[in-house]
Amino acid sequence: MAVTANILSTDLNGLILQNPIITASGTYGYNCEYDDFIDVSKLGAVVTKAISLRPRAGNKNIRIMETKAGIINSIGLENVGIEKFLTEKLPVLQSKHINFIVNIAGSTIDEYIELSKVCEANKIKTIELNVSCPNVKSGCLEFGTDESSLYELVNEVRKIYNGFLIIKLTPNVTSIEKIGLAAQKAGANAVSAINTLKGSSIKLNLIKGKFQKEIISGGYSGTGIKPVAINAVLRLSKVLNIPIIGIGGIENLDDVLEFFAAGAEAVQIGTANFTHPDIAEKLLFELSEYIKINGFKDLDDLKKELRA
Amino acid sequence: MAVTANILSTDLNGLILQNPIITASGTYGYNCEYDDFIDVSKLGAVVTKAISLRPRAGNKNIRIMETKAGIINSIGLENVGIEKFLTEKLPVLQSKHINFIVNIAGSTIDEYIELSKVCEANKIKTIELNVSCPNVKSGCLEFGTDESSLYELVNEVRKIYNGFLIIKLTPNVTSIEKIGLAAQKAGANAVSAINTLKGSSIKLNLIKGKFQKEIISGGYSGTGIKPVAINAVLRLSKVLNIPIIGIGGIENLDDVLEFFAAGAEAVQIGTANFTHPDIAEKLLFELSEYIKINGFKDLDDLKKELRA
Amino acid sequence: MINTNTKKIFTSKVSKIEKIAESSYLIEIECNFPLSVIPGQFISVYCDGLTLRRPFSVFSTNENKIGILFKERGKGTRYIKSLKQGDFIDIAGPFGNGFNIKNQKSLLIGAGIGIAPVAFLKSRLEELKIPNLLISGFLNKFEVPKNIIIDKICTDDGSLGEKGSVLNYLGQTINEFKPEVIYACGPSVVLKTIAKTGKTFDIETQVAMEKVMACGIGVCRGCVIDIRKDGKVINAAVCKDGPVFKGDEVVWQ
Amino acid sequence: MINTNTKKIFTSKVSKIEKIAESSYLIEIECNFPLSVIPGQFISVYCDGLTLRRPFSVFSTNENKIGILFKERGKGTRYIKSLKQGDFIDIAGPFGNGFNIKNQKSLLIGAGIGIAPVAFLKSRLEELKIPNLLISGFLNKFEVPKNIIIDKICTDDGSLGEKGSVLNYLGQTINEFKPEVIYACGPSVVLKTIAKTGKTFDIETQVAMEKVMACGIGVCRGCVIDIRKDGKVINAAVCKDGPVFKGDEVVWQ
Ligand SMILES: Cc1cc2nc3c(=O)[nH]c(=O)nc-3n(C[C@H](O)[C@H](O)[C@H](O)COP(=O)(O)OP(=O)(O)OC[C@H]3O[C@@H](n4cnc5c(N)ncnc54)[C@H](O)[C@@H]3O)c2cc1C
Ligand SMILES: Cc1cc2nc3c(=O)[nH]c(=O)nc-3n(C[C@H](O)[C@H](O)[C@H](O)COP(=O)(O)OP(=O)(O)OC[C@H]3O[C@@H](n4cnc5c(N)ncnc54)[C@H](O)[C@@H]3O)c2cc1C
Ligand SMILES: Cc1cc2nc3c(=O)[nH]c(=O)nc-3n(C[C@H](O)[C@H](O)[C@H](O)COP(=O)(O)O)c2cc1C
Ligand SMILES: Cc1cc2nc3c(=O)[nH]c(=O)nc-3n(C[C@H](O)[C@H](O)[C@H](O)COP(=O)(O)O)c2cc1C
Ligand code: FES
Ligand code: FES
Repeated sequence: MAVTANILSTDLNGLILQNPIITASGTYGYNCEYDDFIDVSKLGAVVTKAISLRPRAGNKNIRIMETKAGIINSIGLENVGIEKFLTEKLPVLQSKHINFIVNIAGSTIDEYIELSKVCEANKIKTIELNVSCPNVKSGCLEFGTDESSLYELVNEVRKIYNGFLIIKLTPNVTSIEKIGLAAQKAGANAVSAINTLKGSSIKLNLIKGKFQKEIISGGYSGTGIKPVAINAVLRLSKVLNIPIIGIGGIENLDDVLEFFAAGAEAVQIGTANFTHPDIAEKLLFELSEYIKINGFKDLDDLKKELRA
Repeated sequence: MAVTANILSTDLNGLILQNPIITASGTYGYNCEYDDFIDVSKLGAVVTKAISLRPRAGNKNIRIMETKAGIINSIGLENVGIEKFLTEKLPVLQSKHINFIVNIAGSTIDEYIELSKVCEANKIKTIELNVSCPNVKSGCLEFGTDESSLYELVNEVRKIYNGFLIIKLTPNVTSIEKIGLAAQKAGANAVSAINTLKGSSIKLNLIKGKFQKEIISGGYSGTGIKPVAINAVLRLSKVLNIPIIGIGGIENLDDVLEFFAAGAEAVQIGTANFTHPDIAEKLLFELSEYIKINGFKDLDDLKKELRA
Repeated sequence: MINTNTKKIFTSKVSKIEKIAESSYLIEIECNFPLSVIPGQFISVYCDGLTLRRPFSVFSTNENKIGILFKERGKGTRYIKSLKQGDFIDIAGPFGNGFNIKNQKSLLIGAGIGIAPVAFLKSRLEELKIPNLLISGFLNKFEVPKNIIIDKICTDDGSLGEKGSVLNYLGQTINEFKPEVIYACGPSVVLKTIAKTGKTFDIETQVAMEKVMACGIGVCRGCVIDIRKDGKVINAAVCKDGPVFKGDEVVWQ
Repeated sequence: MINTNTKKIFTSKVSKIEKIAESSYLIEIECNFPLSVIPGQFISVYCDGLTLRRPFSVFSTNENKIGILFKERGKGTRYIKSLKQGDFIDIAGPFGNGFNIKNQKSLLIGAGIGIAPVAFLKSRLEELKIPNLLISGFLNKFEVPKNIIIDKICTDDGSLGEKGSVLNYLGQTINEFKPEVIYACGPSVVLKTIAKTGKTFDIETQVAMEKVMACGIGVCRGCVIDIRKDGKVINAAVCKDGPVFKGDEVVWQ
């Protein structure tokens, strides 16, 4: 039996993915929701929607607004909660052989600990901590914006969770390097960067001398944030030893290569899944063709040249 | 003689502008460079390129790169220095009756003090502090990213400078509110927000198996940063008592109105001057037509409705 | 009923585009496979340069062609309008739950471009020989799409058919036609009144809702509305749980 | 010489657009006022959806028409290519300092699309009856623009004219033609060699440089290069101080 080497194989410092194309949390559901468009099991991994201890109904206001270069979302972490995830979503991931990463979100360290325990108990091999959630204790500051809170959080989770631990960094900070270093020091296996930028948009409609206003404040994603994401990856790659998963505004193969050149080992596709629901598989195909056509040995060889 | 009321008159807490359309630092030169396209003296004000104590040659690398939703610049504050500004540029501003704001930049508090003294001595009525410059003393952190450095800086300048003092805030911080409050407390008359976002971009060109790479890391501006700017203005307007000048990605009248709705009293146009060198005058005209056609009394009336 | 093709996304050719009323257009797209769609389901169109696809109710299917009606509003619809016969268009779908067709006397109501899914439903009801009446309201005669069979037309300015909103004729029509079920599509305020009226007359209403959509398939939770189910208010995704809902389940704003 | 109109920005009509070589085009734009341009000056074109205007050397002016030659490269030039006769185009200029025309025997060198400003210069020299020779290099015969009078053509593959780069024939041409001044436009590596060669032969060279531009008028300092002036290296803006520089003043990379 001939063995075909997988040229896209991606080693994230121990976590081996069949390829570096991952779909980002909040844009891909919980498991096989995109089966109508692509074969989801082919992806490097699917990151689940952020899962909290209890189900959450999310925000009441306007949840999505398009801007010239992306969208702003204010979903408010609506999700089914960890219990329903385990009983209804996890079995599908397993039976369909989908590679997955569970994104978890809490509002206290205890909630993160509890969630990590459940993941550990259920043999979930990889989790991504969404740390862009307000830390209820510290007066609503997000965990991911303060080195010491983040260190404490990651350190506590690390004690409990033995799988592969990814920390998802927020760009809404003065120094993303400091936050990344805190995550690394506390035992993270990798970081992913970036989560959404803080953004707002106001739509005005003048009707008989009065303005009808739609205001949204939330997370800004899409092509408009790519320069910020590339900047973050470049800066992180200068200071970290653990792998970086690049996220932010990826829409095509050039964007993927740009993230590799900046230092990312794998990438996550978010908003572009909405624009082109089959984009993740397309990128997979294009990346593999690109490597072959241009005579690179494999993905690692391509990355080496991109960073030369 | 009939007196026509100026419906666009803008009172920034004492600083009266003939209208709220200002052109942003670094995108409009020093005085009348745009005379080929518009009548510059009609503008609310022109903010000069950042001026430092001594002339600066700027950066050596790639200085401008376009991205999908804006540009990244790494000019490195190339400028003629304060002396040449006073002897060559200021007289033109004065003789042409151009309303202007001098943007100043230093790398130590002493440099800012020195610059402010010169401005005070030369009766320059309004200055804007560019605080996105690395603070040499504090190991390269920017003044504008640290509350206490910023407070100290503004406080020192305030002691010397009696004119109208605007602090230009950087968005590359965890809490822009805290920085804005520090500026206000130290005696700023207004803030302008935002300066450029930190961004990077990498252009790749594969030639015979090797990548030619162009990398830029610098300030990201243009339509892609508007959601971040609107977010900043909304947040600042909740905590500050001094006026806010909105900046970031403004390209058309809708954008101007959006900034007013978010709480800005005036706006600055930056990158759009490159795209449409006559945009500032166009916006002026459109704003005034908009007010008349829709039956608002004047700009203040329009702003009131926009914020109702 | 679902798409018999395995993939719900495809690039296809525009086979026809034509103006059917003031700033309203019909576009027909070739599908190289049979496509079964329930009236009320929608497709989403990728519009060059825009992040979000734009959803449109299916208006017609025949001989491997799918048609939608659209009104020009902003960048997305201007892009679609710019397409010409033979151009390629990237569409995905069909998505969502369409009208739950009952073998009952049916009143169909379309307000403005909301005519699209109910006109499609009407053609299905005719095939099924279910008695029905389609009443539709527009601003003025220029907004009334040509080549669509509408049983009763109202215009706000009275320039065609009855003068006034469809809502003005709702009670009267119910009394005269005596429908057992009402299917409707149009602005939310109109649907709300229809739902309330249905309740008053004790007639089931089914309303096709609209909400800004990102994913179109229920994953982003961007398009949720409040629905009352078993006494509890829960989130329902317009794209996946709808766009058609029972009028009395919607928690109206 | 400057634009006699007061404003340097205007929206005008495309009077002609035509393919002149492999992926190269000539576009002519109507100007409703007389426009005096020096060869080497450029205009900038607003390209729909792009932040930066795109600069192009003026190729021709006649009877209130201004022409540019452009090669399709990315989004901007694809946009311009998509324009049709009668469409509107937003142009600004003319900007920069053109060639400093000497009443001397002139060698003109254009590499690739760099032919545009030197072909324009040639027509001006002909008017002024200044003896000149235009030598131009291209990849192959398909890249050679039609309807431009070129005295000597080289192609890399030898499919038209001499085989090889213009640079291969530089020494020979200088020896034979004995120019007193050399004007050139093309890729930076070509210009560098021309400048060095000019120095060797003690002939003045004027080179039209390119650099990514934002403002086009000297204010943003985005397009600066190093220039040696009075023994000191200083920044010069390609858009305002150039695009034409003396070859021996440029600090070549
Ligand atoms: C299920 C559903 C079915 C629809 N069927 C039809 C139809 O058959 N014919 C028709 O003309 N219109 C239909 N619409 C509305 C149509 O989607 C909008 O008119 C269109 O998206 C406008 O896009 P635009 O870029 O031209 O306008 P824009 O200027 O971008 O937006 C104008 C308005 O359109 C709506 N809109 C914009 N983007 C979206 C989005 N991504 N998702 C949903 N709504 C959006 C918003 O209300 C917005 O205020 C339907 C909407 C939904 C949700
Ligand atoms: C003074 C000057 C005169 C020029 N004259 C001509 C000419 O007569 N004919 C011609 O075909 N080309 C000319 N060019 C080059 C032309 O400007 C570029 O080919 C064009 O901008 C490409 O735009 P694009 O969007 O198609 O390609 P992109 O894919 O955006 O860019 C391709 C390359 O074009 C250049 N470029 C992109 N944007 C700019 C910009 N804003 N300013 C300058 N260069 C840019 C860069 O080198 C870039 O790598 C000239 C450039 C300059 C600076
Ligand atoms: C609608 C939406 C929901 C999201 N939900 C989550 C989430 O639950 N957890 C999380 O860590 N990130 C979430 N994100 C952030 C994305 O995973 C991603 O980091 C971000 O969108 C930037 O990538 P993009 O520009 O490719 O979209 C969400 C993004 C969007 C657009
Ligand atoms: C090329 C360039 C140079 C700039 N130089 C300065 C500067 O010298 N001082 C300053 O305070 N801001 C500078 N800025 C920032 C702008 O004034 C403005 O804050 C920013 O570009 C955001 O606005 P915009 O999106 O409208 O461009 C510069 C921006 C650009 C694009
Ligand atoms: S649009 Fe994403 S859930 Fe409906
Ligand atoms: S492009 Fe701005 S200085 Fe030349």
